Amino acid sequence: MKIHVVFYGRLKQDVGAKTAEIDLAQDGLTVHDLAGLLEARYPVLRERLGGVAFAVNDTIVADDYCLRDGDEAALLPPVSGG
Amino acid sequence: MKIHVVFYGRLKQDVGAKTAEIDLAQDGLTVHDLAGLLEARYPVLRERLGGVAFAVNDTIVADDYCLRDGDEAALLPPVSGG
Amino acid sequence: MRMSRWILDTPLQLEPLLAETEDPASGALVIFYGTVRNENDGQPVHSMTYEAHATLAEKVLAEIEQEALERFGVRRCRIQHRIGTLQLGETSVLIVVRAAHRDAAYRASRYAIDAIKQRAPIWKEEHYISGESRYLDGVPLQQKDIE
Amino acid sequence: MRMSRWILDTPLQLEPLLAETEDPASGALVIFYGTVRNENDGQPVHSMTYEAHATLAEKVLAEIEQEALERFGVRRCRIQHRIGTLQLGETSVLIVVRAAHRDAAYRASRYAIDAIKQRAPIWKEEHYISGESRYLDGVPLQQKDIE
Repeated sequence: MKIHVVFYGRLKQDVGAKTAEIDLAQDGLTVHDLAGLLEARYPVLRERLGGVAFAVNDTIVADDYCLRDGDEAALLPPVSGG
Repeated sequence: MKIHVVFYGRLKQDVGAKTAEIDLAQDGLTVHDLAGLLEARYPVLRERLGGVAFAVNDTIVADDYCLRDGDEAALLPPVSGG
Repeated sequence: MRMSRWILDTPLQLEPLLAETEDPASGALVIFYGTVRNENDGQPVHSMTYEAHATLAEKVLAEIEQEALERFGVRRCRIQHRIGTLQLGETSVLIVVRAAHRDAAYRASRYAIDAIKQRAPIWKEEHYISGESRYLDGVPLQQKDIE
Repeated sequence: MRMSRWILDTPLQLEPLLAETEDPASGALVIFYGTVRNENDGQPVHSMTYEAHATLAEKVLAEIEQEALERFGVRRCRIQHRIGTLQLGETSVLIVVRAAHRDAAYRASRYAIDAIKQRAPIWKEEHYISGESRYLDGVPLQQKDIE
């Protein structure tokens, strides 16, 4: 399965990229699993992910949400709009 | 002494005039005295004056304020601006 | 009828007040418009006539502006009230407040409109679709409020 | 970058929102502008860049508008947030609320801006006169806030 990952706000700066692709042989990846994969790839995220929400296809989802092939997963750090 | 009286808001409607002149032989008229003279001239004011403030020369004054010849006394009913 | 910084007999305009109050240190701008609405207590309204004791009203509105600045620490406060006969939707009062942060701006704006309704020597007469007119009940002015 | 009813990458304009929300039954209009100010925590600010998760932000701003209508009984509520790089004094967020009476209008406006700051997926990066830039600390999004 392929997951398209998008980093927002300071995360984009932290990882040095706006997007990333996750490409796995197996299916059944949860958001929690995805977070683990991203931490492994970008160690800088370890201290960040505590305050980060995940949105899949424009909905904020829980840690146990099951990703599907082709999903877009957005990493949303603490917000500061207004 | 002469006092120029101006009626505001519904008082203008009540007495049927925007202004009135008070012309007296003696001096030393207080706002309280003026209210009495006006009630005598316009009985309709009796039920109104409880909520009315008096302004003399653009300052709201107390009942015992001593009027001077030529003063303008404005009768200000309860307000409803905004 | 006369024009001043506070009491006008022509339509109130936001743009000049925004220009007058421009301020790079303000991050919040709260604007309040009071407008003539189409009914009151269930009676269809046709229009509204506002009358002021203009010189005293100007003094009171200037005082309220000053109080807003001092009590809430906002950076700008300007108030204008219109007099004369207004049609539905027209603006009777306009308040512009600028502050570093939003909390002070909202509080000062709210303070200003509440104080205007309590203390400004202004009266309104509602004209109804029925043809009748009525002065609205109001708030008695207090000597201490103004001096 | 895209245009929508809620998220825009061009200067926010009051007039179209006033026209869109016109309402003869409203007697109170409260407008809030958030603007870029010239300092933060004592550091002189040069400009500010706003970024949004646009589709999610639009959903959230539309929800906040709806909540303002329902919770406070106001008659109109429109919110727009700008993205991109803004200069000092430019408007990042604009909220227009119309209600029959002022109390509801003020409360709904305040509710909307507070909710935006808590729940809208929008981030700002401050650029300082010194040449440095910094993402501001923010509020973690909660799943329940949005779903």
